[in-house]
Amino acid sequence: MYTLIAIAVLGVLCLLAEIFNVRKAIVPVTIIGLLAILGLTATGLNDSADSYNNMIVSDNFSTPFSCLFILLTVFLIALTPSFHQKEVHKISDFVSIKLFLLTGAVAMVAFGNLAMFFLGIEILSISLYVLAASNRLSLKSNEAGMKYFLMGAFASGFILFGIALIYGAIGSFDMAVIQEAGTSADVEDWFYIGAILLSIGMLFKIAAAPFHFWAPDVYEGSPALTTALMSTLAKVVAMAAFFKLVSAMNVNLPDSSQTALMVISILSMTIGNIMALKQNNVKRMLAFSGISHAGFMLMTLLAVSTSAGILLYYASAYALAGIAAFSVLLYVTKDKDNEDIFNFNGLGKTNPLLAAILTGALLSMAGIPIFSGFFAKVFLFGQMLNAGHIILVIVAVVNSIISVGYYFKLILAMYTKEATEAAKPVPFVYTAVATVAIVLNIAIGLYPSFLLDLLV
Amino acid sequence: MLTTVFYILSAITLASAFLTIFTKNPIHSAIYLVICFFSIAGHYLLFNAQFLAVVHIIVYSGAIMILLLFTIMLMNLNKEDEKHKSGLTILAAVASFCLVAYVLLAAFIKSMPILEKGDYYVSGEDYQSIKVLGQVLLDEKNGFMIPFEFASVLLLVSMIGAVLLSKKEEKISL
Amino acid sequence: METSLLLFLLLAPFAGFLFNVFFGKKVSRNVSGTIGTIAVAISFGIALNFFFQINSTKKPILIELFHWMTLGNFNVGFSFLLDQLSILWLLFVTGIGTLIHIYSISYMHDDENLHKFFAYLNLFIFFMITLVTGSNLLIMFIGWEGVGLCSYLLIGFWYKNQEYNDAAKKAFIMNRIGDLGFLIGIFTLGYLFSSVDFTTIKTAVASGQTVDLGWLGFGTFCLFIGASGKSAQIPLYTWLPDAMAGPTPVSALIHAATMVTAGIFMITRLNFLFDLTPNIQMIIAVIGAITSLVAAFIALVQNDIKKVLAYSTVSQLGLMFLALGLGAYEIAVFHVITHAFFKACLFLGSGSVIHAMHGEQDMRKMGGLRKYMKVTYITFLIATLAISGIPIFAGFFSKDEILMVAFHENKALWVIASLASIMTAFYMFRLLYLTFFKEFRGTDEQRHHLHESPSLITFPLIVLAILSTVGGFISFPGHSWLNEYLKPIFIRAREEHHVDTTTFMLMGVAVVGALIGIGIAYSNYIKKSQVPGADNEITGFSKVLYNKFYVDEIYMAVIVRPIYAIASFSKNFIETALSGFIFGLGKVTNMVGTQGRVLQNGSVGFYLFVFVIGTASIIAYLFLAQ
Amino acid sequence: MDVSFLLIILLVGAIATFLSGDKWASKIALLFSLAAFGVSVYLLNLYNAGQNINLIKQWVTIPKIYIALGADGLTMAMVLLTTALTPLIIFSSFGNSYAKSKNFYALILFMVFAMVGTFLSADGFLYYIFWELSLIPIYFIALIWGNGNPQSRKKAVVKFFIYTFAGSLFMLVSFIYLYQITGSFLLSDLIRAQLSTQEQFWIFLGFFLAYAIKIPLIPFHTWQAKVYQKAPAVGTMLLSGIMLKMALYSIIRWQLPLAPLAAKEYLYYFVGLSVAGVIYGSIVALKQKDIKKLLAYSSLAHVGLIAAGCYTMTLDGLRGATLQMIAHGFGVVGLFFAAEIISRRYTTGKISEMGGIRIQSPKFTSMFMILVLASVALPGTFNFVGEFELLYSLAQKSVTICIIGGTTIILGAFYMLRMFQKVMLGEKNEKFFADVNFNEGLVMVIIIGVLLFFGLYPKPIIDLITPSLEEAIKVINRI
Amino acid sequence: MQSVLQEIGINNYIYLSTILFCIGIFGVLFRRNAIIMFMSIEIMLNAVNLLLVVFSTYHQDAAGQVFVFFSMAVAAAEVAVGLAILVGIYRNIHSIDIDKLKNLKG
Repeated sequence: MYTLIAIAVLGVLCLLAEIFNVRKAIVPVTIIGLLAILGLTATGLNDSADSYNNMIVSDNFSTPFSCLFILLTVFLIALTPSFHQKEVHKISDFVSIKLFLLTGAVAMVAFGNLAMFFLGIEILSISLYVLAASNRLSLKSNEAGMKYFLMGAFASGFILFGIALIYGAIGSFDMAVIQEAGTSADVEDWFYIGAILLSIGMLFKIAAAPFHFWAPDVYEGSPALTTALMSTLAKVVAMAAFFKLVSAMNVNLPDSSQTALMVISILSMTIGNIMALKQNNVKRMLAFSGISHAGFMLMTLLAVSTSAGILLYYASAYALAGIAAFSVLLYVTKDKDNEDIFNFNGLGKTNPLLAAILTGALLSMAGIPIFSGFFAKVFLFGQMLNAGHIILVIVAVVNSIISVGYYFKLILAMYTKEATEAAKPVPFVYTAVATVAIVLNIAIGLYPSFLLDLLV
Repeated sequence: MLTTVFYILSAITLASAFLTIFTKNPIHSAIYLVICFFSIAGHYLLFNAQFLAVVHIIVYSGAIMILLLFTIMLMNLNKEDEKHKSGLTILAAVASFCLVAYVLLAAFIKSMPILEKGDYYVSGEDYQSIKVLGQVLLDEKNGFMIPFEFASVLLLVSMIGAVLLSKKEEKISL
Repeated sequence: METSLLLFLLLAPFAGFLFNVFFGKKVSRNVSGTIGTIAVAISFGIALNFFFQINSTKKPILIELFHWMTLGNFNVGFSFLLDQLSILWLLFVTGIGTLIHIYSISYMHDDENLHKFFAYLNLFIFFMITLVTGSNLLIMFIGWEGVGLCSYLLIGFWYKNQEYNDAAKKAFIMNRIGDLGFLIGIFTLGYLFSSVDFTTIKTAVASGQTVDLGWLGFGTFCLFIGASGKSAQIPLYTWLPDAMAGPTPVSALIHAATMVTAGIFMITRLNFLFDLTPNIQMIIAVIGAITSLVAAFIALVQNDIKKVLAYSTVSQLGLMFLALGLGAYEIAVFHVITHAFFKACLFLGSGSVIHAMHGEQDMRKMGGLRKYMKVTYITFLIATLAISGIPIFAGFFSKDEILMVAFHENKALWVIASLASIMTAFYMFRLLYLTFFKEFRGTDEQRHHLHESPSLITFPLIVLAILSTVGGFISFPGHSWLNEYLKPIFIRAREEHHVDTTTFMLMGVAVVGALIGIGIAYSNYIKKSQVPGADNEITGFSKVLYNKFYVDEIYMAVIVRPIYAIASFSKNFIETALSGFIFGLGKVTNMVGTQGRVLQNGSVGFYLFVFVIGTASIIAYLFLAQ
Repeated sequence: MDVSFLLIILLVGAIATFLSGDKWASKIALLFSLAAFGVSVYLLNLYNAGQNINLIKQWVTIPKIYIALGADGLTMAMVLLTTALTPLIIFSSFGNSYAKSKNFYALILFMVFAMVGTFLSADGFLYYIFWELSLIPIYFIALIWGNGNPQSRKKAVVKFFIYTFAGSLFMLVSFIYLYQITGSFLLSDLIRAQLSTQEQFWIFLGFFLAYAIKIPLIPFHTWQAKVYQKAPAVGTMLLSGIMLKMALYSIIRWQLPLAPLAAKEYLYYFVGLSVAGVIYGSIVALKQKDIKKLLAYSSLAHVGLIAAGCYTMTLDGLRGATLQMIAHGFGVVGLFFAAEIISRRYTTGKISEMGGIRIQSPKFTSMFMILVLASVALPGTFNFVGEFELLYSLAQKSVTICIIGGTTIILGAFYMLRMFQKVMLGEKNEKFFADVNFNEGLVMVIIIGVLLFFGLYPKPIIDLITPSLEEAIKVINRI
Repeated sequence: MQSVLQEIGINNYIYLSTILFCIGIFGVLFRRNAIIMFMSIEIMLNAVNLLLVVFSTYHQDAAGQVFVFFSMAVAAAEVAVGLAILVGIYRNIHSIDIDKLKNLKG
């Protein structure tokens, strides 16, 4: 609860700073503030006080995820000033929107009531619509914003419809009540329909097939930093919220929903990977890669009772790798009007450090040890085998193989092609963020217990 | 009597909704939509939810629709300039409409318990007067105080967003 | 003492090899050759020493150096066995080896790689000693392959000529085919007896250990394949004539006197096993007989002096195998020894001729050489008489014994062997007449250079000629020293055929046969002064013979070409297909990716359409399908 | 001191090399590789003295993963092979100059680190990590410093990476499946899993895919020839000399003990497949026009035989396999180095453009000849000892298979001598061919020395590995 | 008033709002004019609002109606942002036909 308030206050402060013309202080102060909030949240790790009509619950699940979100936001905000160098007058807006987005994100994992969830997801979505369209002189950005908005609002309709049906069946928006009512046998049948419609809305948000179509277009059109945000923070948030919802409703869902989930998971992985193979635009490629990772993360939903830790681990691994990759991408595509692969040509020579970091990030996503992406996949596969989904694991393995294809395309470009232009100076923050992210990624790879044990 | 009113209102609602979509001229669409909103408010009134109905009319017909109309006027969109749609689009739209309506309705019909009049739960308490609503909405301990405040963040974001999206570029840009 | 002597015996040639490899180029030519010769001579001396020792003690000497390999449930030591058989072999290997080394000093004097030649020769002697003295099949195999290697190196000694290299390669690979058989044989024996040690196996057999005779037969058959590879029997004999590409001393040493007898050595070594498997013995005898006949046929029409000798070697080896197959091991050994003498003499003599002719090997261009090369002629004549089976000379006794045994055991084989003997007499005298009689048929320039070879060449010839004359007396019918000497090697005593009228009758038949052969040769080449025509004039059956029954061509067409064809097919099609399949998986995926991009068409309407359809199907599946 | 020290040395070496700068990188790498060799010899002494050199530490609590490093005789043999070859390989590269050599040598040491880790791991998970980790350096080594047209090189290397990666993922699934049953990744725990033959079969298959691609066995070998050809000599040596031994070692260490029932049930299929590779590799080698490709296919044939020996699950088979791994490791490194020496002078790999080298460089010819002979398993060379035991083990299972596998000694001689003849013999080549210099000669002489010495006296190695192999057989035969 | 629901039956209301929701979907799919699509989405949201009120009555619980307020706030916020984006697009391409927005694809 305090986390939420503190972040919102920080957001307002940002807006005020603009008014008082202390623009330069915004980002440092925000980062320090966020780190402080991170500390605050982390120390209250297992405090499960649920006051305020159970609107916000901080428990084993929400706190680690909140911490992850805050951390990711720190990275993203740190990247903001360099990215928006030419639009300094908008920085306070960008930063505060991101902060508010973070409140939405935190609400989405800490909600104790569907109202909070709904508001959280809407805050998140609306912030993303704005950020996607924020480069208003660029038609691509406009188009991305528009597409995202239209489809997102459409999906919100489904989510709302689902919530209404759940309410109709249970008579309350409170998660505790819902969970309890769910376990009793006589619940109105439309609860299931509501839960499924809600799930469909969430599947859209995490960009799982066949609700994924928006992702590549929007990722490609949005300003790169926004893409970074969407592919890391937003995806992870939606996934965590979805996980929480499913774990609350799981008992009630018909068995066949497991099958449906499996099919969706397989579809997402396969479509994401296969489509990514032939992409030239790196952002677009990462969008498809994100779709496939959504498919992987969806697998955790097949064993909700035991896999919260694995989801956290997977999400952290994926998001940290994503942050590292996007930091490099931001540097490479700076002042470029596209993000095609050839921009990365020769990066291995012109900037070996960043090239190495990007390689590491991609290897992590591909699931190669010692990067945490590998451990995430292993733990996930283990969980799935335990639950008896061998076919799913096989498909996932095949997909991991396919994914190497396109991740390595980028690596090849960096190391085997000649650079087309001289090296540009690298903004310090890009290097710093990329390094920290990849180091964290490796660190959680070397000490997986640190995250895994949090949620057990 | 009530049933008749319900059917009339429902017919208006659905018809105006359809007309909103089928009318070529955006202005006309907007007007049909307003009618639709009013009919929905009528439904609310049927349930005796006057406050909600009023708010509904103020927000939708008053704010949202005006905003839409304003935009239409601003952009001078009151022409019927939409290109002729391809048959495929129409087919797809119709098909998916039929499909989704069929599936949802079938699912509801299949899963819906047949409720007799006596099956409805009646508490007899007041649950939708302004007073009660206010309490539920703004009570800190047992109400929706937090979401209510959180909604302010939502509105703030949309405000900043709208501003950000229409802010003039400073000279240095590009 | 014995150990160090043995090590000297073994390592002296090896030291010679090392010296010539590392310092041969730096010292003068004569030093290099002398050192090589001395190294072998030392071995010969030690072998003599051992010979006398064993003659008095009658006890085999077993020396284990160290533990070498571990196989399944038994160990294989790096150990050596000096018994009657191995010492006998040692004697003539190192003895003839020494002579040929001496010969080579002069013969190879002008070659730029003289030191290498001696290095290889020494190495060969080293491996041959290993082969002969090894106390188990694996050590023998080291020597076995080692001599094969040296043979390869020496055949291809003039490595600039790729044809010679082809011949060397052919020899090595053909030998390897036999070696595979040998290996499998070793495996089988190891499996059956849990040992590959000669003494152990012999003890096991002697003590009547029951073995699966079927498997034993398989094992001995495999060993025979090994032997037939090394000793040039059908079907693996074709490499030997080609091996004449090497320098002549090599042909004499390796491809006549020593290496090619390794197969006979091995079978004699394991005589107690072959005795248990009469079927295999029968096969050996038949193969030996046929080989001797076929080779003799081919030799009839060859014009290359060394080729004739090579086929004659094959033919003689066939006779030895015939003896082996009939269980007359000591007779085979006897013939090995006499053959070593006269065939070495013949080869060295032909080398002397070639030396004089400056490398010309075609008999059609020789003739009348006896006028120019007296010593060579006389020694050559003696050796030819020996090989033809004229009494007193060594070949007579050994060959006669083989024929005798054949007569007793199997008349058909006797007929074949006799036929081969008659032909031998014919083609050897044909060779003699064409080379040394009548007028010289070469160019004037060659005639101008004709001369007797230097004494370093003639000395070995003389020694060998003497041995070819008197060598037969080591196993005089009725009073065979050799048979007595070799007794301990065998388990089963062979029934001796007493010297009776049949014996004399057979001797007479053999001699008459030889004389008939000589007579035909005389009438053709002296009386009628025939000279074989040019290659393209040969017709009919002679052409088939001249082309060696087209065996090389058949092998080429039936084995080598198909292998190449399969190789090409594998490389061009299977590899491509396999690689293409794996690559195709990637390609298909990529193609799906390319096609999939069409779906991502940028239209919100389409995206939402899929969204709705997806929703509808999920709900329909979950709520309506059940 | 335990085995982790060796890993630390190599890792520190990799980092030190990376930091040292291009000028000194090669020397520092050599130094560290020699140090690693020294350490492994020291560890061998400790092991022989019966000291405990194993390390086991909990790493991840849930799932239970240990940092478990252990060495028995077999492992020690492989580790020694690796650490002995590494200085040779590094030293052999002194004749070439590589751009960014600090990265190059650091990657080599890192790869060796991973490979040694693979040999030492006693925990399946750790093992897998090292296994995968070794793949990344070689990928970059081949990609960045390789020869030939970058486009085709890229294609080959990427194919190699994806292919091997794909295979090992299936092994990972097998491991995870086993973990679900036993609750631990420790080898000692995994072998206690009670599995039906059917389950074992799938697990076996998972491992098999990983190993068959890495070794490689037919028909999974298609990546090999191209990569060997395109990779820099050092990369090829690492790949053929050590990396594929990793997979063969894993068969003995992991695959057979974990799925013995399946291995026995389907013994003839796997032995047969391996032996088929012997013939196939030999035959395809006959027609190769590029010397490195020819050697690649010859390697395919040899490792096919080794794998066949492993799959017979007899003591002879395993021992022969281990001996042959070591022999082949040295031999193939020597051969590839010889090929590299030729291509340093001729800048081509095409056999047709060579010939007549013997006249110009007798020393090199002799060395090359000995290596060729070792490769065709001439008795007296180390390769013979291994090949003999392998064939003997095959004969125990089936004489037919043994004969088929034995054709390697014929076909091997066929293509190797054919190659030797075309490359080295014949008339003098117009192009100048300098004889080996000291550095090159030293490497060759060491390799030849090892091959000859152990060919005559393999006892130390046999004594080292036999107890471990007997133990392995016992484990395999537990059910 | 409970009697309304009893009189008409909750089923009919659910059907009504479902159909209305579907009309909204249909509108989004059918039209390419962004503003009309907005309106269609508003129809969808309104359908849900109606449903919420129905359930609120059904359960005799105020929470449903309170939720409608939030829903309205969300709708308003969405429209505000959506229109801002729309205006931006209109400035760029002078059209609000979303079929003209096909630069991002593939």
